[in-house]
Formats: sequence, C-alpha cells, structure tokens
Amino acid sequence: MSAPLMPLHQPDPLDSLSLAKTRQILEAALLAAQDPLPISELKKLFHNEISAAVLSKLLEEIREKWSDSGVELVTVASGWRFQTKAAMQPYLDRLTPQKVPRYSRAVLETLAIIAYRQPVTRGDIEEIRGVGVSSSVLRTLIARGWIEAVGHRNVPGKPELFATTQHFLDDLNLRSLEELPPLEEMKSLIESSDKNQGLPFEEPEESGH
Amino acid sequence: MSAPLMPLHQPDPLDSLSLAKTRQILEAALLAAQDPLPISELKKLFHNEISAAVLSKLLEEIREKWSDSGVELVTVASGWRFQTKAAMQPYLDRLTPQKVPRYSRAVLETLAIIAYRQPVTRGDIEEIRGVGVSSSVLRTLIARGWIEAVGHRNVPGKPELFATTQHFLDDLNLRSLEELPPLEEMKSLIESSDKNQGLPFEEPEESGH
Amino acid sequence: MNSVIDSVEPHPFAKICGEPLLEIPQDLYIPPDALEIFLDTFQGPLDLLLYLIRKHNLEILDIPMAELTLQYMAYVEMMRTDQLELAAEYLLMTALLIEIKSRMLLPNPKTATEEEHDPRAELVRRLLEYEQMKKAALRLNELPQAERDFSIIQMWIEQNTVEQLPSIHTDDLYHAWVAILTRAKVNRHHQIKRETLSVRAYMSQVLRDLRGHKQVEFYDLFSPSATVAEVVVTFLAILELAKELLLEISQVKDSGMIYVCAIDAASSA
Repeated sequence: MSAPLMPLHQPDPLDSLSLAKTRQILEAALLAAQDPLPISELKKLFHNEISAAVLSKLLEEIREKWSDSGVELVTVASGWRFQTKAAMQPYLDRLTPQKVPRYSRAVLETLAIIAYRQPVTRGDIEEIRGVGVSSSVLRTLIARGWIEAVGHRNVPGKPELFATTQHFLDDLNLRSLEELPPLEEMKSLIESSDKNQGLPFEEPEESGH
Repeated sequence: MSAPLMPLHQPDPLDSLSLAKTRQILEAALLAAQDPLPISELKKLFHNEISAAVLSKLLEEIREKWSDSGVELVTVASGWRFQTKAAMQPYLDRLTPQKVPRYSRAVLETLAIIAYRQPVTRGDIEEIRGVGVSSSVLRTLIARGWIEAVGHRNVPGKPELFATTQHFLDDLNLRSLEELPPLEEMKSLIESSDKNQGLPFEEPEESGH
Repeated sequence: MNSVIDSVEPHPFAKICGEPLLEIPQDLYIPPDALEIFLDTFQGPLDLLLYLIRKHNLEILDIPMAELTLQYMAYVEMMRTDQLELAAEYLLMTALLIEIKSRMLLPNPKTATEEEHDPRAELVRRLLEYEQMKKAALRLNELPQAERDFSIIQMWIEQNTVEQLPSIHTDDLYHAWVAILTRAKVNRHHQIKRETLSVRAYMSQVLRDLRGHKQVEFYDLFSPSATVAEVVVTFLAILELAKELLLEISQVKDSGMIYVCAIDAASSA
C-alpha cells in the first residue's frame, strides 16, 4: 500500500534548503517537465529566492553529474531539458518498432525555405521550388509543431505567412535560428560555362525520399 | 554545432556490452519511456539476450543508485517506471500553480463501486448508490482510462459491464485490486455507525463538476 | 546542333532506383518505362534543370530546345492524367527556356540607361536560390532531430500536475464506499452482499479474455502459470459470471470439450 500522497509534504522554508536539496529539486523538475524550462521558470521552484547565477551554477553541476550516463542535460531555445544521448537511440528504437517517419524532400525543402526566408507565403515557397506545394506538406510541418501561420501578407487573397516555431528549434537542439547551418554561397551558373570550364561541384545528392 | 547523428550510432554487438553500458541503456530507456516498462519489454532493448534475472538485478542497482535523489524507480502493475518523489510535489506545484481539481462525490462513489463490485452495469451502480448515474460521470472515468466496458449483461437492453483497468491500478500505485482497503474493515465501521456514532471520516467534499 | 544518343538502354536506369541519375543521358532522352522513377527523382523542372546544368555541364543556352520540347511534351502527355499541375510546371519551364533562347538569338540593342541585360539572369537567380535551399534542406536533415535521433525525457509525476487531472487516493475510494454503505443502511433498499474482491477482479479478466472471441475453450481461461489459488479464484469467477448470466458454458457431449462464451456475443451471432 502506498503512502498517502497529497497534503503531507510542505516545502521547507527556504533558508533551510541546502544546496544539495536545491540541486535535487532542480533535477526532479527538469526530469519531469513536459517542455524545456528556462531559468525564469526554474526560479519559481524556489519562490524566486535563488539567483539566476546560482541556478546556472547548479545546472552546470547537474549537467556534469550526468555526463557519463545515457542521458544529458542540454539547453535549447526554450530552456533546459533532459534528453537521451544519440548513442542510446538505436536501443530505444527496439522498443518502438514502427520507425519515426523520415521526411520527404518536398517537406524538407519547404521547411528549409521557411526556416531561412521566414516569414514566407505558400506562393513564395512555390516560387523558389518551381513547383506547387501540396497542402499535405504544410500540414505535416504544422502537425509536428515546427511551423505556424504568423500573419497574412497584405495582397489579394491575404495569403498566410509561415514561420518556424520555438518548438522547431527545441526539436533540433538549437537555441536560436542563428545556430542553423549557414547558407552556402552557390557558384555562378553562367561564368564558368562562358569560360567553357567544367563545373567544380559535386553532384547534388539525390537522397530520394 | 553538433555532429550529424543519423547513421553514426550502431548498437554494439551484445557480447561487447559491459554491465555498466547495459545499466546505462536500461536507465535511459526507463527515463525516456512514456509508460511503465515490464521486464519483457526491457529485454527487447538487448534483443532478449539478457536474462530477466540479470535485468532485475541491474534494475535493483539503478533503484539503489537513485534512492537519495528527488526521483525514484518504482514497480507498478504494468512494469517499472521512474517518477518524482512525493516530497518534490510541493515544489513542482509552484510551476503549475492552478489548484488541482477534485472529482465530485458522484465520480468517486461510482469509481468505488466499479472497483469493488466489478463487473457492474450502470443499473447496478444506480441501485447501489440509490440515485441515477449521469453519463458524464462514466465518461469522465472512461476518458481518464480508469474504467472500461468489458462486456454486456444478457438482459433487455444489453447494458455494458464496467471494470477498472490496469491504468487505474498504475495511477493509484497499486499492484492489484487486493491492495485496495479491504471490505472487512468497512463492515465493522458500518456496524459502529449503526450504534449511532458519527463516522470518523469527513464527508467527501462535494466540489464536483 | 546537338548530339542525340539514342542507344541508351532502359534497363540500367530503371533498375537502380536509389541512384538512377548516373544513367540519365545528356540528351534528356528518358526511356518511357523509366519515366515514373524520373518524375519521383526530381522535385520539378527547376530541380531537373539544375541537375542537367551541374551534372552535365550543360550551359543553359546549349540545351537543345527542339529536343527538349519534344521530350517535355511527351512527359506532359503522360503526366496529364494524374499530375496535371506538375505537367504544367514542366510546360512553363519549357516555354521559359525557349523564350530565353530566342531572346539570346536576337541582337541586343544596348541602351545607355540599361546595363547589358542577360535574359538568363532571372532564371539563373532562381536556380541558384533553389540550389541553396536544396542544400540547406539536406543540412537541416542532418541536424539531430527529436524522436529520430534522441528522446526527450518526461518523467511521470506522482501527482499529475501537468494535465491537472484530479488525483485520488485509495482513501478517497474508501470514504466513498463508507458513504454509500451508510446511505444503504439508512435506505434499506437492498442488500449489499459481500464477496472477495479477487473473484470480482477475475470476473473482469475472464470477460476481457472472452471479448472478441466467439467462444473460448474452458481450459484456455486458465493461465498455465497460475497458482492453485489463482485457478480456484478463476473457476469461482467463471461460476459467478454464469450465475449472473454473463457467460454461457456448453459441452457438446459427455466428457467432451467445454466451451465458454460471453452471452452477448452468442446471442448477437
């Protein structure tokens, strides 16, 4: 029989909280949280009576403590969170035999255009890709919570403007859009052929879908 | 920027898995799992090549390792899971300060009847409670995953028979229904109330919705 | 003006689905039975054009327009049924290429105000922008991705504060029972008979086991690993269910196989 749970535990008065207990509470909160927790949120655990500097130091200690386990404490756009290390994933995949779907090139290219050119309309995306963008592509990205409509462009039809979300950054382990891989400068398509030289490019990979 | 991850991590061949690595994988799987994991499931992490006995021993070691932290490894009806300790709750509540809602007396009594008298029909519940049971009460419990229809009674109208689920046991930290407070004790309590004594309980609150 | 190579065999191209491009000949001739793979391989005309230019050093101007147009028209014909929009994109691209070519062929009168305007410039700009995004998409896909490359940890919270669902304790159920029993005493409407809980629990389990089956062999209702006590309780549960008319037990001949079925399943069959 389990112990009664609800009303028994009163938080200690703060001054009696040892650093060890504080670390323990931080750790439990981060392990249990549904979303990454920013420092401002973590401060609430202690009625804002512990400074951000102290919390940062404790978080670094927790990160250090976990460093040789299968789990790591990371910072992403929305704050701190625990996640499994990539080396664990092949094992964890054995528990869920249905593989996480890989995204098609259409989805990935659409995502890239929204990420790097945001905010963009569906028309903008089609202009860049040179083909129509099916609604299912946008729905896939919206359902994943990676893009959202952030407004409308003031042209006939008032098309929606899409942008990436904070959740997108979180899911890619990024703290900000600036951490996206920088865009490569593409070599000209005209000069080199004018000079009749071969083009110094690798073939763009056709990873199919 | 982190390194590309996708195809890099191959699971080690099993014989090269040290016990420490095995423990690390177990721990990561339990931390990442959404639901409790039974041993049979945990074995899949290692292609069933590690015996239940070894896994149990490692799980005990993990439980031990965590014993003085803010989280604990516990066994519930459907397996092993990590959970925050009750002592952490007052702190975690500060992150979500809304008041925890309560179930109405109708919901609690209906649940008690189903738990103790299962399988029962809605008619049975109404007979025992002496009042009608609204559909919303049953819907609340079904939505919570605590009760389910397990069949029909062969009387006119073929009413559904309700029983409690494993999820109900998990949520109440019970391994089986026998861990519910036994009826015997209650009988004596009722008899004592026959002698016109007040019950030593408060009336369950009628905060209901 | 162009060198058409008609001798390309369709087989090698069609069979290497993963990397079919190595086999696409320079003159754009695609064997008809490989067209589907071809259409799957390229995202659209921009993607195809980019490939031709990068892979085969094709200068935009050198693209054999007559040939290309014939080919594209053939694809368009095949796409018309189910990929009308894509067919339109290819058509549009063909028209654009022909326009560029024709403008390049015309003498370009230079005016003082206008810089020398290369009619290819706009197309080249689009190709480069698309190529840049295409590369970016590949790089993006290489970033670690939640669920695919790592799992996010969200531990069970003893009291489910996240969803703010009411939490109850076994004591709550206990109180609820006492309240019911107290009322029952007062009302005397009915008798509440006592029964061991384990039998009730096994009754639910037997019904679950029967669910979805027309009938089940009697012995299958007993787990092979059951203890004696569990066997007894399961047996009691079956008898109790039969008494409450929740299941039916049947035996075709003496000492024959005993079958058990849920009554609602039997009567609705």
